[in-house]
Amino acid sequence: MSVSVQEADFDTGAEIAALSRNDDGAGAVASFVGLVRGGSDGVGAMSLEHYPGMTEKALAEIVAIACRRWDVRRVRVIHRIGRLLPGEPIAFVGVASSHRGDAFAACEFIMDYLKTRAPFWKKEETATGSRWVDARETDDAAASRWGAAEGRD
Amino acid sequence: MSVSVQEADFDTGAEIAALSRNDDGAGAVASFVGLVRGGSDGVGAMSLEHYPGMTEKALAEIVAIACRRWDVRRVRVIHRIGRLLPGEPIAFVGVASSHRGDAFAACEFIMDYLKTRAPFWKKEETATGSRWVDARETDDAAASRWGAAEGRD
Amino acid sequence: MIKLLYFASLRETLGVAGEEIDASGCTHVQELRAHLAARGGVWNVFATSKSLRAAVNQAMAGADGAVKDGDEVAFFPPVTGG
Amino acid sequence: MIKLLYFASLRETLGVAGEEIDASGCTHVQELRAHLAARGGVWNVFATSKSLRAAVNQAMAGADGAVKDGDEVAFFPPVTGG
Repeated sequence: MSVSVQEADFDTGAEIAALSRNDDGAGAVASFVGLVRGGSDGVGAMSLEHYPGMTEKALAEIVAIACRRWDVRRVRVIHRIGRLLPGEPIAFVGVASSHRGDAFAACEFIMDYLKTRAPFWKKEETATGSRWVDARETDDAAASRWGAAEGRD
Repeated sequence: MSVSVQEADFDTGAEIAALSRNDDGAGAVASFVGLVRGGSDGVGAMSLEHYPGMTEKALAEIVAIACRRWDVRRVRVIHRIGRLLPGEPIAFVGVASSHRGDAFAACEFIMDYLKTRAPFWKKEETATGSRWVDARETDDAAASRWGAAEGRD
Repeated sequence: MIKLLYFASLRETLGVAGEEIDASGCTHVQELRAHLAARGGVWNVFATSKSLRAAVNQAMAGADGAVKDGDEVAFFPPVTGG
Repeated sequence: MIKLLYFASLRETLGVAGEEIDASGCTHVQELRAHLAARGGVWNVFATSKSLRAAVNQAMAGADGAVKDGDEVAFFPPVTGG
């Protein structure tokens, strides 16, 4: 159950391998990589601000909720901060479980909750200046479909 | 939309990286690795038999269904055959999409369908001999929750 | 002629991986199963097994799946990959 | 004293990242918001913004979240990580 907030890139293959290493009861590893999208609207780079101190606590709490709800063996969450270019990875969530249903559900749950509860904010650089990214209503919808959260929403 | 059936191991990190390479519209990559579980019941190794010719067709058809149902940009499926030891990877499914909801759904759908429709059969070696693995009813349930399939079930 | 293939535990039960047979009277999977079951002995599995699956020309087929001369028909237990 | 922190677009709107204030009359997040809005000018955002979020001692808190002397209270727009 390991959480990292870092500027550095991460090694997706190594992170996934570590989730089942020396644990031959781990039959399923589900993972997710979120990347900076670029392109049509001229986004040249993305800067990620966060709330040091709270960020790590929020991520650990989200992981703890997932571990109570599903049968998971290991969880790894990495979220990058600082300036990132289109195509670069922003976030990684990996979950090892005995069975794939739990691995998939816990992994998607953690991403959905991270999107609405972990204190990160994205600012996009465009040709005409920079702008803060607006929160998407679809993210609230994605998080709420997991049902009532433990604790305050 | 690439499918491989092979004896060789695969490089999970390289496969995931390839799903979003040179495509900065790919903001989400969901993936799954299935591994040989060992342990308590004394399984020493697993042998995977398949139906050459049909296997590749069945996997390609499952991927095609996923591509019709969800907005996905790239899909990669690898399934190993032959003799595998506990802890070794058996299967990989990776899906790149613009948004994470589609990536997660398509990835889990492909795994659920693969489990009930792709012609692979596992045989376990134990201390007392070898035995064919029985199909699990939970796999039928997992596949059926995606609703009526196109074509024959 | 119809090309028949048997996989996994079924192949071991029958002791044969495949064969070509003249089964011109069989137009559906269920008739082919009855034809094979009529051999008796280990072939009774085609009459008694509820879980046996079939594929015609490498596509999953039900008991009512059409079969014709020149087809490749495979029988096997439920799949267990992934 | 209460330690206040402002993040992202809110920080830029206010032109300040944080401060320490004596707000002994404020026992809940909503009173703290009213206290800050009363400064006027850019601080009106605390009265007008419906989307502003708060955290008390680094845990998400609603308008009725309790606040006491020595707490760290952060205000910020909806999060957009991941």
